[in-house]
Amino acid sequence: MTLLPDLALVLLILTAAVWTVAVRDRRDAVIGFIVVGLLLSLAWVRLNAVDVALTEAAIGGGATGLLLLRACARLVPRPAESVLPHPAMRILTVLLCSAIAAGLAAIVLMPVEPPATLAPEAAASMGELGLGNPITVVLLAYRALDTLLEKVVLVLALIGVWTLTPDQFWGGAPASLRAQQSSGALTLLAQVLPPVGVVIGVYLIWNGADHPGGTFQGGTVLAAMWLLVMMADLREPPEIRLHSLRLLVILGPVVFLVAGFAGFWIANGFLSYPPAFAKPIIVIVEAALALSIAVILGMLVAGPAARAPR
Amino acid sequence: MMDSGLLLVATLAFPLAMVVACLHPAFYARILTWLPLAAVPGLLAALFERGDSIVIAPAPLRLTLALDEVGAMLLGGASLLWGAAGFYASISMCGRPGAGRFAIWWLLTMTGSLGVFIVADMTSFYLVFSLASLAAYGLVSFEGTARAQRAGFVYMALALLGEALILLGFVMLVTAAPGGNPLIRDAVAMLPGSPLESPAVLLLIFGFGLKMGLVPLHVWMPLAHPVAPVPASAVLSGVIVKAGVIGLIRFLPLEVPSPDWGMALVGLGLLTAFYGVLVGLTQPHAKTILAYSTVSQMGVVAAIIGGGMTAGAPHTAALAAFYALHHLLVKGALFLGVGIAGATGRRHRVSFVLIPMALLSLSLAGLPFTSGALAKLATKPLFGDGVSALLASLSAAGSTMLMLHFLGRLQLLANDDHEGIPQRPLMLVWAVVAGASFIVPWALFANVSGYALADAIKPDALWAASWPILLGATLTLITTRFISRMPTVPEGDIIVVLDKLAPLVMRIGSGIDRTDEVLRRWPVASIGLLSLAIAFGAVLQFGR
Amino acid sequence: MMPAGYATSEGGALLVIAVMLPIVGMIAIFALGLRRAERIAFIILPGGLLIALAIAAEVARTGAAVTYVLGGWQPPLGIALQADGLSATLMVLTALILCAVGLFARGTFSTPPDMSEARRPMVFWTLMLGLWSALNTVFLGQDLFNLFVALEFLTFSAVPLVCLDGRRETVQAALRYLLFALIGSVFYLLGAALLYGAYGTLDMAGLRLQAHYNPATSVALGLMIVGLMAKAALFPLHLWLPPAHAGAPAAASAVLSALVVKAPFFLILRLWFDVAPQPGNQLAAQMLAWLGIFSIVFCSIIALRQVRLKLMIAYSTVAQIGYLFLVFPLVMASDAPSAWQSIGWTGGVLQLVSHALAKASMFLAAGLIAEALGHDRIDNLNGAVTAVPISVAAFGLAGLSLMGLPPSGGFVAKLMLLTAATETANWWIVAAILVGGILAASYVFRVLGRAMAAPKIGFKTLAHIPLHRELAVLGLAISAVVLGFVPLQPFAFLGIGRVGLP
Amino acid sequence: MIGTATVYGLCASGLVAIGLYGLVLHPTPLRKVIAFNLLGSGTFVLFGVAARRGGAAGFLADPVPQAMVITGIVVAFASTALAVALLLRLQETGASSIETTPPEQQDNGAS
Amino acid sequence: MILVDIFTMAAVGAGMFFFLAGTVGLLRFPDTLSRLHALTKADNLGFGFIVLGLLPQSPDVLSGLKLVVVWLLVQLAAATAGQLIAQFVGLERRRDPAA
Repeated sequence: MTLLPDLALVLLILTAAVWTVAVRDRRDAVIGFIVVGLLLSLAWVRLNAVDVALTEAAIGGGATGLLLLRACARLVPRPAESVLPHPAMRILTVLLCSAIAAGLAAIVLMPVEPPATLAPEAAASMGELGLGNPITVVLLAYRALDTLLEKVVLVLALIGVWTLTPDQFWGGAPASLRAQQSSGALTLLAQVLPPVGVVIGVYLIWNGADHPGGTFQGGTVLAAMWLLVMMADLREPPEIRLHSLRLLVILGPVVFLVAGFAGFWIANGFLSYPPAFAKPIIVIVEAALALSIAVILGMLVAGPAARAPR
Repeated sequence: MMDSGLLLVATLAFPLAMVVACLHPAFYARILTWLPLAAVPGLLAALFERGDSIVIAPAPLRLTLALDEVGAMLLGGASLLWGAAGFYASISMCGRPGAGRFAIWWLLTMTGSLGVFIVADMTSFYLVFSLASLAAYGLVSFEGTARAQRAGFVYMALALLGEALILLGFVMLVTAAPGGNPLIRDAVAMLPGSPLESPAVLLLIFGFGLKMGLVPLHVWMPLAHPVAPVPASAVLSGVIVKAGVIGLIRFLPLEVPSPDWGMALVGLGLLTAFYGVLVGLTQPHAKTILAYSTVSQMGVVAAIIGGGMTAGAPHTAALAAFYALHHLLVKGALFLGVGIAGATGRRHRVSFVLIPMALLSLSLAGLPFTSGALAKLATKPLFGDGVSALLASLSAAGSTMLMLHFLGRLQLLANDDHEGIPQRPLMLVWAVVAGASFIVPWALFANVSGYALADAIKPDALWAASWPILLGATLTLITTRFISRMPTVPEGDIIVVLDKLAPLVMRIGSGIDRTDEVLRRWPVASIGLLSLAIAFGAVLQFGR
Repeated sequence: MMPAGYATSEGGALLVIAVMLPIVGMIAIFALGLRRAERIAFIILPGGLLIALAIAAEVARTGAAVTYVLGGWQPPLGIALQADGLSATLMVLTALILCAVGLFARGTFSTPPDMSEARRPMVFWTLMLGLWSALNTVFLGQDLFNLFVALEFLTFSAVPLVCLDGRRETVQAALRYLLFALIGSVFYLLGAALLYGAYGTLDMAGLRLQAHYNPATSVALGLMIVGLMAKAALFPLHLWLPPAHAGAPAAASAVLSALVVKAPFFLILRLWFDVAPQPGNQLAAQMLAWLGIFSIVFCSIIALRQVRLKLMIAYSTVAQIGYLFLVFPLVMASDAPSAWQSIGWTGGVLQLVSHALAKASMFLAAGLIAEALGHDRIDNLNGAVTAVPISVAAFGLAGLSLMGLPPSGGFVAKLMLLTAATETANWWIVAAILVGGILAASYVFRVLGRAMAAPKIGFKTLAHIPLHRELAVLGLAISAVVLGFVPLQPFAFLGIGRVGLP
Repeated sequence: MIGTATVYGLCASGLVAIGLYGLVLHPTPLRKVIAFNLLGSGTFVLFGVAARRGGAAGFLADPVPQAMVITGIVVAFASTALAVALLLRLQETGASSIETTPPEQQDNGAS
Repeated sequence: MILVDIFTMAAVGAGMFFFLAGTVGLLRFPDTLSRLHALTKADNLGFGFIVLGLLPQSPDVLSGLKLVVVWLLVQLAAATAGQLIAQFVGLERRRDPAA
């Protein structure tokens, strides 16, 4: 009985997913994917993972969706769209995929008792840091290295995207994100929303220390505001050679690194914080990271430079 | 001796140093003139370093050089021929395009082929052995003609096959012996009774037999030896093949009587001996005939080793080496002689060419008072007096026929200038080698074979040496017309059969290409990925 | 479940620096890249080399693994970095090759004077440094999720290098590479999720203590190992490698072929020997070896049939990767007291190292040849030796190692594998090694024969190659040859800090 | 007894299967990328299941896997961004799929 | 106490009704504009009612404030989205009056 809503949600998710894969037109596919993303964030709430739910909604559904939609708009349709391989191959694939799914399902259906978990350990050490949100603690203390590397991965992704700039455009600005025809409503929104959005973003980051929310969620909201402004054509995407832009991109990683290395002197080693200052340090790092994430996400969506530098 | 073994090191280091020096253009330009010198340390070592040994790198690396009697004999002869041929080359190759390249291949090959006689540990042996066989490729394919390229290809293919067989054989030896890189002696001592004995011996016989040109692995020889420039042919046919001989000598447990292996080797050897003669008789070109004669002679050597193995006779190694030395010098002289003959006009032909060449040729057949007679006399005991001894003598008759055929063909080579005579230095160096081929065996005969020199000129010995020659001569007289009408067997005889397979191989190749084409399509590859994951998981779960 | 204890050992900080130093350099270039990319890179390169050597020395000195527990958070909750003998070896190898490649690339990726910043140098140097940090993390990581991040890190640095020149087939190759690598990552991550669900830890040492055969473990390992195979381009999952490695600029190809494909293999090795329940599963090991055998034979033949030099080398990489997968049954069947003392283990690692050196030098040499002749079609390489003699010589020396001819690391490696295979009576593996050697020799000689042939009429070299570049190539080739003088015995160093097998 | 976690575990397996299918069979890169994201989501949910089951010590769900998922989502987004940039660039160079032409037909790629 | 709860139930119920209506409209109405009409009307009202209903349940002022902010934001977003879609439709119409 209590499972009914979950079953319904799962059914919805799977249907949307099948539709996403099966539908012919790729724009529909992208929309399908966004729907899946939003439904998934509900699923995450049901899994008691509110932070993940926020992230999924913000990045999984939102940012990725935007990215894909933009790609759709810029791709010219091709006959190759509808061509699918030989039916025999399709049947084989279906069989193999379901075999793998069956394997996973089988394992899911026989959970270990008692459930394997690190929650007790995580709880035990949390006191030292004086932060309320265990996720944030894991991300910025226990597994800070993962988080740090993954920020670097973001920077690398940006470099990777920029690699695809034609040589003559290097240093220039990405293609404008403007919609076909400017719309009063959009412009209005782009003028009204950002202040609020920024406040909310900052709130998420600040709040993240103790309650659900944090770097990514906040950063993504900031990025969304920026993208909105760019789409409403109030601002052009910045030139990728700009020093200020570069500094903003690396601000987060640098602050994180500094905090990490500082650990050698002010605490016992790399990425360790003195209990007294743990919270302020972490919040500062998070703030810097969020800023960088906002910029990186924005630039990732904007894509490689498409105009020669002025 | 204070400088114990330094000459041995120099034997290898000196030619290599010359190669390195070639990085300097000035030296590279003049390399050809220095070629003869490269062999000098080897010669000195053979004279003064007998019984010395030196460890270049201590255990577990244990790179060791050692010069025993067997090694000394062959090293001496080989260095002599390398030096002489090098001198010949420095004149005959002078000013030819690519001479520098030739010199470098020459030096590398020489390092390897001298090395096989003096290294005492397995790894170093494999190193120098493969250096010799692979660098020789440069000499074989030097001329760059289509014929040379085909020869080079076949040579390379078989050489690589040989390498693989020998490597596996070595590995089997080493697994029997402890330690990373044992001395050859120790490894071979461990072999008898080890579980891998039979496969190891088989692999080694095939690997080294291939280098010696034992039937049916001889196909590369009649292609490779003739196409090279004259001095190169001389060393290829004279020295390089001895790498196989020394291989058998060093790696087969000769001291332990092992009748079955021994008889097998004898059989293979005699088969090769006669086969070489028969095919050789149909060949038109002088150098090709010599190549086939080498095949046949190496057969005899194999038979000698086999004979020794059967009985586990004590001196097998030395005797086989003695015979090999005789063939080394004579064959070298013969190949150089072909070059001389090509440069000599009709007028001086008989005096300059035919008489010495005749003596050399028949020496191969064991003409009394020649090195051949000594070699055959010394090795006779190893055959006992059964059928194999008779066959051995008959093979001498065969050689006679083959060499007479060769002399006949030699006529056709001639300088169009009637008066033409080869350059004096060439004559000189040729004379040196020819002379050595007579003198050196006489000098060594007594202490290699238990006989006194006097035994070599006893009537029965003379008769034993002569009758095969007379037989061969008469047979030639009888069959000469018949032979001249025999169809020419293409060079490398059975390789032709393999040529037939080429298109098939090509088809397989393109088939594999197409398969790869399919495998690299996205859906196929990713389906492969899924199936692999499932299969692997299943194996992990249930495959125990 | 008691977590395996890690304790930060002295010198452990070196590990952190080994991972972070390249990142610092990368960020520095990105921030103030304008014209300074190369200079910064050449500050970082020697520094990184020194760090790697210091770590190796520390491991050799203490005879135990060097460990660093990040932030003092004990795994499995926290993350630890650990350098045992094997990791240290690979880190030094990585540093050496990257330095050589850096020397090779010096000048070719420097910013032209008329621009404030150019795309290629900036991207090339940042990605190179990123790649380095990623590799070090892969070699040091002890936590499966941390290693996942490291793998992604690696992919993100490698993929853009492929399409540095933006030609169609390279972009295509890069996209293929990325997508296929992503499937691999997801498989790996799936496995990690299952393992976490089953054992509540992703720390290798912790898993080693608990792991036992059950569906979760089997499916997880199946997914992870096969996913890593896809990243290592083992036959038949090699679809992405040839175009990617052949299309990238020579300097990049060298690193991709020499190091990047080795990282996933290293992880398979660790999963197999450090995580999978012991005693290992013979059948599965045989399966891995058979895939290796197919790689060797199949891809060597294709390499032999290639028209373009770089494609030939790329296929040869797939073939040489195959040798690495022969290790599993050989090590497991050996009667050595522990896997790390078996000759197969040493042989496998030596094969990895020598192939890395040889292949790097081969790709660089091919690059120089292509620069000098303006093309890399094998059939008209005539005269290459007159144009770039040192490069051709380097190609030949590196070739020795690939063919497994003495004296060369490749020879010793293959000899060890051959010995191990003979001792354990794995005759198919023996056959594969020998055949692979012959085929390798054939395709190397095919190139050398061409390159050494006399130049055609009207032959002219397009570009003059500065000496330091050729020397960098030669240096790599020579080191591959020098490896041939290591003793034919199991290496104690490679066993340092590894747990013995029951 | 099937709990909430299990239901979503099955959902995860389903997503994985669907994603894989699209990733294997869809000819166009964009659809592959979308499919990859589905596949990724499935994987993350699997972590979520482990987290939910591991809820203890006053946490409704084990925080460690959640943190991993957050990291994973960001990495997946980065991959998507790179892939999208690549496929747009690919279109500019005039190719539509990632099926390469056989190497023999490629012109000489002097690096 | 009870009163508040009753109010909440009523308001939320109303909200849900409007949502239902809106969705039906979305599915049943003939053309884009009327669908849009149904949708926006319905969920503005519906959402408004729900927020209204929840307000008295909020533990403190801050979370109540949050609810209001959420409502405002949704209003803004919905309005803009509606605008854009309408504009797009208008564009289509101008392209071919047939539609």
